[in-house]
Amino acid sequence: MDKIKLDSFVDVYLIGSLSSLNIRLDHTDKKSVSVVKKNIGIELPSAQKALERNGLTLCFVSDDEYLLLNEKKQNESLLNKFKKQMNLTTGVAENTSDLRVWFLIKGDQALNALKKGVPINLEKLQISETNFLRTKLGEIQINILFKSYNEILVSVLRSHKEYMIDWFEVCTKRGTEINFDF
Amino acid sequence: MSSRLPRGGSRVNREKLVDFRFNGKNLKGFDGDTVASALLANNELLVARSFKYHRPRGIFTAGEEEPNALMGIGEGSFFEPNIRATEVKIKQNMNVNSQNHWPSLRFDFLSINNLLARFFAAGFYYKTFIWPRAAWKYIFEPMIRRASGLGKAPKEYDEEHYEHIYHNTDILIIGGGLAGITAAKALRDRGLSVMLCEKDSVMGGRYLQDCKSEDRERYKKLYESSIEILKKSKDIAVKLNTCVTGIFDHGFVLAYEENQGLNVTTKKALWKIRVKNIILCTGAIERPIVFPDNDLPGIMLAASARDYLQKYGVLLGDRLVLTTNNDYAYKTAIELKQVGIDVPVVLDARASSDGPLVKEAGALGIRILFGKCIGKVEGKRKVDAVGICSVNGEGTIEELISCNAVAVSGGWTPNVNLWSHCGGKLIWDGDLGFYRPDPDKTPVGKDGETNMLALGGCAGVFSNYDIQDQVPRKINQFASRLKIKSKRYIEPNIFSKELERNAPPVFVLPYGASKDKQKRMYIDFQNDVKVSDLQLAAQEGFENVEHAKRYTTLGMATDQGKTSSINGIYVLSQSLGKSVDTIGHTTFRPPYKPIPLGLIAGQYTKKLFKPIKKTPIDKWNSINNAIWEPVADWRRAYAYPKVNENLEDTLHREVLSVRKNVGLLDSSTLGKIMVKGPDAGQFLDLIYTNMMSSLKTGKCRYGLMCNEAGFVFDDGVVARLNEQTFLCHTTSGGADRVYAWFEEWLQTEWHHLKVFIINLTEQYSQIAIAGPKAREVLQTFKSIDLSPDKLPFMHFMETYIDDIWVRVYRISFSGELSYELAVNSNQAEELWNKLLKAGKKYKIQPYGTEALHILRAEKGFIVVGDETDGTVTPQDLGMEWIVSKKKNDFIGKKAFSLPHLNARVRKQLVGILTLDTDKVLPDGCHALEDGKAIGHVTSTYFSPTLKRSIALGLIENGRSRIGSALEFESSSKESIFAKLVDPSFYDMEGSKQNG
Amino acid sequence: MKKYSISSIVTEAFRDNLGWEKAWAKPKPKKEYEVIIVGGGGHGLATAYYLAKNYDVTDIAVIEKGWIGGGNTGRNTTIIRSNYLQESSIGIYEKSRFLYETLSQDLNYNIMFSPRGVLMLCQTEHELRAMKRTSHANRINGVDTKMVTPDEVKEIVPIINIDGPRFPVLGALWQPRGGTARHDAVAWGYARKCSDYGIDIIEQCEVVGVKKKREKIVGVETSKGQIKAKKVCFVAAGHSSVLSELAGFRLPIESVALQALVSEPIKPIIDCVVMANTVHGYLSQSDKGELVIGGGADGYNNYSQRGSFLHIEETVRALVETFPVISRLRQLRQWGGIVDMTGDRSPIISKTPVEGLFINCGWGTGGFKAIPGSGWATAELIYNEEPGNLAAPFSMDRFSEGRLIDESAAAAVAH
Amino acid sequence: MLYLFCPICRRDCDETELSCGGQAHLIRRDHTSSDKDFYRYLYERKNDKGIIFERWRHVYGCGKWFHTARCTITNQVFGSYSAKDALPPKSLLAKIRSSRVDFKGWIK
Repeated sequence: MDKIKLDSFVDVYLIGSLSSLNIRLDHTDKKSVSVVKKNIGIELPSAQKALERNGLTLCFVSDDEYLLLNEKKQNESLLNKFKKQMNLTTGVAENTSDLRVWFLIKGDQALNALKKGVPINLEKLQISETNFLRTKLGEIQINILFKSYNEILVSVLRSHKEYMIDWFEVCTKRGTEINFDF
Repeated sequence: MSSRLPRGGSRVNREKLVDFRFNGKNLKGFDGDTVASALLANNELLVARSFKYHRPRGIFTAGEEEPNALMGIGEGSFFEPNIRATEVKIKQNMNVNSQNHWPSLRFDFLSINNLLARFFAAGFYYKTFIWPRAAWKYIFEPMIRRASGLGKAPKEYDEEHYEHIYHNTDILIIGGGLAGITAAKALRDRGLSVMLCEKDSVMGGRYLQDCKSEDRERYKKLYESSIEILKKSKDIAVKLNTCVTGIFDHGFVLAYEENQGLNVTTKKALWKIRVKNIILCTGAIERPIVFPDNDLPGIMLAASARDYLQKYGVLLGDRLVLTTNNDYAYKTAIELKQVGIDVPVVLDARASSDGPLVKEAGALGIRILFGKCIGKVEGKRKVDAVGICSVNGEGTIEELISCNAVAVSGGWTPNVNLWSHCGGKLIWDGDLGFYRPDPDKTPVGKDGETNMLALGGCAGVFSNYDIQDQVPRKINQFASRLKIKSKRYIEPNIFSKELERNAPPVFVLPYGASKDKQKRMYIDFQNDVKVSDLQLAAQEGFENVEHAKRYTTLGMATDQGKTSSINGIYVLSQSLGKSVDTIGHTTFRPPYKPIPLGLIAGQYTKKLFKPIKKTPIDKWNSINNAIWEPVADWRRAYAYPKVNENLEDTLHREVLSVRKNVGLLDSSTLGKIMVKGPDAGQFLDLIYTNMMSSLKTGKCRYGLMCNEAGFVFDDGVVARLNEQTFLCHTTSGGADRVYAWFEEWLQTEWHHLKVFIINLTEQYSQIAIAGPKAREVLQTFKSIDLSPDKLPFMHFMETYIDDIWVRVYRISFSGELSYELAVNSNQAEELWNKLLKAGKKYKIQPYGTEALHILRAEKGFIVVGDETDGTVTPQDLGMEWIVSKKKNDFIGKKAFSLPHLNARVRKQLVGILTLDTDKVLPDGCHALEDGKAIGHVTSTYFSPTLKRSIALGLIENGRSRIGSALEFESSSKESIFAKLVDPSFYDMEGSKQNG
Repeated sequence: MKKYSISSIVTEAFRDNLGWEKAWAKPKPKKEYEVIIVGGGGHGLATAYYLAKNYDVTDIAVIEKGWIGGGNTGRNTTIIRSNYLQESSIGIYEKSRFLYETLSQDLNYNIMFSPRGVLMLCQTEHELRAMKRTSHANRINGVDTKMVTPDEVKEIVPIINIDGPRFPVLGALWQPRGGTARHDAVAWGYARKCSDYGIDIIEQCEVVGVKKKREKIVGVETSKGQIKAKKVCFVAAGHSSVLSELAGFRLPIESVALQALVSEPIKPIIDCVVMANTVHGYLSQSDKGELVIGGGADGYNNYSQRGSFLHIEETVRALVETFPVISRLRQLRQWGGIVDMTGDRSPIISKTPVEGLFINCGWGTGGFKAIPGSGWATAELIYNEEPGNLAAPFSMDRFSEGRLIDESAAAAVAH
Repeated sequence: MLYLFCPICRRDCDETELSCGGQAHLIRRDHTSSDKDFYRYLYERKNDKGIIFERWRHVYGCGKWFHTARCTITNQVFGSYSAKDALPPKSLLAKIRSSRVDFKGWIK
C-alpha cells in the first residue's frame, strides 16, 4: 500500500487488488444461506451495511448480491472451500479480485473529499459500525467501505484506476477544502 | 459629479489603496470597493452604452439587479465579458473595460441608432429587411450581427478551477438578512441540520444600513449577538459569498460560491444541495418610477445611492433631487443632507404625507413638493437639471431645478424568483403594487407537501418590526407542521413600528404623458424598451404578457427584468385597459443570476472529461505508440505504426503478418458475463436466437441476440464451463448494455428462473493469438498441449502457461488458426510479454482493431454496429441457420413471424467486388438501380491478402442478385461498377481455422 | 392587411406608429367550421396557412390552449437542416428547408431565415462511417451536403478544439444551406397571414372533449364551448396523447422534457450551427449575440416543462470541451419544452381510427426545422383525406406494418 | 432532479444514479399473441399527463429494478414498489386516491 504523491488535503493510498469474491444467492434458499454462514461465519448484512470478522468483510450490494473481501492470507484456503460448496447450491461465488482496484482515503477531510463527487447524504450515515455503499463518483461507479469517519476504503473498476488518480489530483487539491464560514 | 467623502464607508479599508485601470485610465480605489463604487469615486458616471440605441448608461443600482454597468474584466485566459460592476471587488492592477461601443465609450458611432430611434420601434426588424431576398444573408444580417452582443468573448482557454460539491441539509435558509438570521436562531437545537446561504460577503442584509443613526448601536448589538449564537450552534452551517441560483424538483438546489477575497484556490464552486425544506429570506429589490429621460447617467435607485454612501463613502452627486411615492426613500434625502449634500427638492407623487421621515426631512430644511414628479431631465451623458411637472396632465414643465444627481424610488418588489422556479405561484397585491408568494400555492417537494416558506421582504413584509414579530411565529408553525418536537422560540422585538413604505403604487409618471414624452420614458434600460414600445405591442395584438415580452424584448436582458418587468406589465395593462393581475407575469427561470458555463461543467472537463477505460495492456500499447480509437468508454489500439510508416502500410503489414505468420491482439474489452444456475440453459435459450441449453461442457457456440422487434443488437461466443455455468462473450461496446439486458429480463419478466449473472468483463483480460504459426508459438510452453484432437475448433481448455492460469478458447474472428487466451487481469501484461518473447522467432507482431476489421471482412464475418444498424434481422444477414426452429419461445421469435419482415423487399447481406480491383468503394456509398438507392455498403477495405478491394453491403433482394453487376455512386460524379458475390472472400470452407 | 416594408415603417414613424393593425384578429369561436386545427404552434398555423394557400379552404379555426407559439415553437434552438438518412425523412425536411428560403417573402414577415450552414461533427470512427452513409444518401436525394476534413472544420469554426484529446474531430457533415430562423417570427408570420385569409385564431381555448358519432368526428368540446367541424386535426406535440385519449385511441409516443439554454449576449464568435452527437450537445449564436445551446432529452415522461439539471450539465460540459473559449461566458437562462418521441424517432402525419380526425405529431427533438413542410403535407392530407407522397411514409400504422423510419438507429445516437 | 427511493438500498437515489425503463406492467406478448397485441406491446404507450407507473433501475447502485408511481405534472412521487409486483399494490393506490381525488385508478 503506497501513498500517492498528491498536493492534497487528505492522504490517499493505492492498495491495488484485494482478494474478493462476488456472491449471489437467493436468501430464501436455506441451503445457500447456510453454506455462507458455515464457511464465512458472518450473518448476511442488511442494506448499506458491511459486517467484519477476523479479516473477512461481507458487504451488502443488493438483496441477492454480496461482496466478500479478505485481508488475511491464511483465509485463502477457507475461501476456496467456500467457493466450491457455494457453486453446488443455486447460488454462485466467483473470484473477482482482479476486477477492482482499491484506494484508502485517510484524514479528517475524508468525507469532504467524497462530497466532491458522491450524490449521497454521507453525513447521515452512522459511521459506528462499517457502512458499505455502491454509488456514483462523478461519472464512474464506486464502492465505499467506511472503516471510520476519517478512514474510508473506496474501489473502482481496474480500468478506471488512472482516471481515479486524476480525480484525486483534481478534486482533493490543497486549497479546495470544503469550508463553511461559520 | 460623483465623489468620495473624506471619511466613512463600512466596506472599504481606507489604508489600502488599490490601483486599477478603466478604459486605459489609471484610477485608484480602496480595498473593499466594488468596480462600481470605485468608478463613482472617480466621477466615472458614463459606464456603458445600451444594446439597441447605444444610449449613454450610468450605474443604476448597487447589486445583481444592475441593468447597465456591464464590464469586460481581466486579461488573457482570465478575461470575462458582461460582468456587473456592482458585484466584483477591485483588485490591484485589475483591467476594466466598458463594452459595446466603437470607437470609444464617449463617442459611439452606433449612437446614430438613437437619432433614428423613431424608425426602430419594437419589432421593426419583423417588418423590414424582407426585400430583396438575398439581402438578408449578405447585407442586413451581417450588419446586425456585427452590432449585436455586448462584451467580447475571451480568446484564450480558461485556466479557472471550477468545482461541484454535493451537500445535504434538512433546512436551507436562503438570505442572511434580519429574516434569515432570526429564522436560523429559531431553528437551532431542534435536531435539524440547517444551512444558510448569503450571497454577500457579510451577513445582515439591509437592516444595518436602513436603520436610523440613533438605533445603530442597538441594532449592532443584536447583530453581533445573533452572529455569536449562530457561530456557537453546531447544527447551523453558514456559507457567505454563495448565491442560490436555482430551485429544482425534489428539493434539489443549486448555489454558486464565488468568494473573491479569501486565499482559497477554489474561487468558483457549484453547490448541489438536496434539501427537505427551504426558508426563503431573499428580501426585496427597489423598483424605479418611469419618468421622461429616466435613463441618463447620474440617475440611481434611492436605496442604492444610500448604500454607496454608507458602504463606500461615495456620493452620486452633490446636488441631488429625489422623486418618490413613499416615505422610506426620504432616508436617502435625509442622510445625504446630513453629510452636507444639497437636496434642492423632494418630489413626492402623493397628495400629502405626514410620516416621521417626511417631517424629519422638512426639519432639515429640505423643500418637499407633493403631487409633483419629473417631467424631463436635461444633460448630455450626465444630469444637469430636472424639470418639475404635476403628476396629472401631460407633463408641462413648471420649474427647472439644476442638479447633478437624481434618486428615484417607486417602492419595493419582493424577490420571488426562487419561489417561482419550481411550481410556486404568485398573487398580485393591488394596494402595494407587487407580486408576492401565494401561501396556498407553494412549491411542493417529492411528497407533494409544501417545502418552502417565504419570510420577510420576499413575502412583502418589509419593516423590521413586522419581521421580528412574524418570523419566530411562522417558524414555530412550520416546525409543528413538520412535527419537530422542541420548545417554542420567542425573541424580544427591539424594533419600533414603522410606517408602511410602499404607499399607493406608482409605476409611470406623469400619468397623461404626451406621445413624445412616452418615447423618452425607458422601462428596460439595457434593451431600450420604452413605454411607447409596450403600447405598440398591445396595439398590434401581442396582448399576452409572454407575447409582449418577446415582441419588445422587455426583461430579456442580462438582468432578466429585475427592475423593469413590473413597470412593463403595468404599461401593458394600461394599454389593454385590463387590471395587472389579469395580465399575469412572465415565467421566472433559473439561474437567478447568470453563472459561468465552465462552472456548470465543473471539474469534469479536460483530464476528467468522460472517463477513459484502459485495458491491463494499455501501458504496453502506449509505449509502442499505438494509435487510439474510442470504443464505448474504452480506448483500444487502432494500429501500431512503426516510425514514419503511413497508416495504409501499417494496416497491410499487420494483416499480412496474421495471414502469413502470427499476430497478437489485445481484445480485453470483450464483454464477459457469467450466467450460473439450474435454469441458466433455459434462460439463454430465451435470449439467443439459437439453442444454447444443448451446448456441451467444454464447447463454445457463436450466438446472436435480437430485441423484441427482431433486430440484431449484439453477438458473441458462449462457452459452457460446467453443467450450471455459461460464460457469454459480447461485443466491447455492448458489454454493459447486454449485462443490463440480462438483468432486466431476469428481474422484471422471468424472476421465477433460478439464474444469477456476474459481470466479469474486467476480471479477465483476453489476448488473441492468430495465424498459421499460432499453435507453434503456444507449444513452446511445455505445460500446454494444443494438438487438434486435444483442442478442436470451437472448444476451450483450462491450462497453465508457465505458472499463469489461462483458459484457451479455439475460436477465430480472423478466419486463421487462432486461440483466445483468457487470463486474470493482474497477469495480463506478463502473459502478453511472454507470448511476444515466445513468438519472436515466428516473427510475431501485435495488430490493432482496424487490421482485425479487415481480417474479419475478408472472411465475411459481420460486426454488430457496422453490418447492423438496429434495423437488420438475422435473416437479412443470411443467418437463417442461427434462428432455432425447435425452440418454444425466444426474444424475437414473434417478430420473425411478422409479415413485414418476410414479404416486403428486404436489404440482404452480400459481398461486393468492384470490377476495377484497385477501386475501393467509399464508406457508406449507395447502390443505384435506375437512379434509386437500393442498398448501401457497410464495410469496405483494400484487402492486402487478396490484393484487391472487397466490401460487404446490404442490398435489396441482394442474395437473388448474386452474380449480377450493380452501379455504385461515389462523390466524384462517376459511378463504380461491382459484382455481387457470396459475403466471404477468404478460405470459404474454413480449413485454416478448423485445421 | 397592411404591407410590411421600409416605406410603411417610414410613414408610420412620423405618426407615432398608430397606423399598425393587429397582427392577427382575436375572434370568438363560431359554432361550426369546416376544419378545426387543435394546436396553435408552428405546425398548426402552417397547416392552416397551406390549406388556405394551396386549397383555398379558409373556414378554419386554429384553437390554442395557451398563447400561439407558446409551446415547443417558442422553446427550441431554431436549427434548420435536412441532412437526414432515410429517403422519406429527407423528403419532408428538404421540402421544409426549401419553403423556409422564401417564407419571409411569402408571409411578408421577416422570419430572419439565415442559411449560415450546419456542421455535424464525427468524433468516433463509427460515427464517421455513419455520417458518410448519410452524405451519400443526401447526394442521391438532392440535399446539398458534403463531408469536410478536420482542418476544414477548424476553418469554418475557428473557436473549435478539434484535437480532443478525448474525442478528436475526425470530420463532419457540412450542409451550407441549413441554418436558423427566428422561431417567434415563424409563428407570428403564419398567424398574421392566416388571419388575413379569414382563418379564426382562438387562444386560451383548451380542448376538453372530442365529439364522435360512430367513430366519425363531429367536433370538439372546449373551454369556450362546443365547436363542430367536418374535419379535425390534432397538432399538439407533447400533448398529443392527452388528445388521442379523449378521442379513444393511443399513440406510440412518450412525452419527455427537452431543455435548452442561452448565454449572455456577446460579439459574434461562431457563425454556423455545430452539432456534436457523440458528446450530446449543439450550439449556434443568435442575431442578438446569445449562444443558443441544446442537448439530449430527459429519460422519463414529464409534462412539467422543467427538466433535470443533469442534461444541462452534460450538454454544457461537452460544449465547453469542444469550444473551450466559451467556458467564461455565462448562462443567462434555461427552459424546457415537452417533446413527443416516437418509437423510431420519426414523425406521424396520418389519418386516425376516427374518420375525419387527423394527427400531426411525433416530431420529438426536431420539429422546428419541419414546420413549413409538415404544414404543407398535413394540409394535403386533410384536404384530400389521403396522404400525399410527403406524408405517406409517416402514417400511424407504419408501426403495425413494420415500415419503421429509424433515424436514430443509423447514427446509434439520438439525432 | 428526481430523488427516488430505492427499496433495495433503502436510501434516496439521485436521478444520475438511475435510469428509467418507461411504462410499467407491460405484458410481454410472445409468439402466441396476435400481430396487433404484439405491436401494442412494442410501441403503444399510455403517456398519461398525471399519475403514471414506471420502471427505474438503480444502475450505479444495487443494479436492481423497481417501480414508482409519479405524477408527470408536478413530479410528486407516491411510492416505490418491487419489480416483481405485477400490479401496483393496493396500499399505494389508496395513498394516491387520498391525495388525488381525480385519480382513475390503475388502467391496463
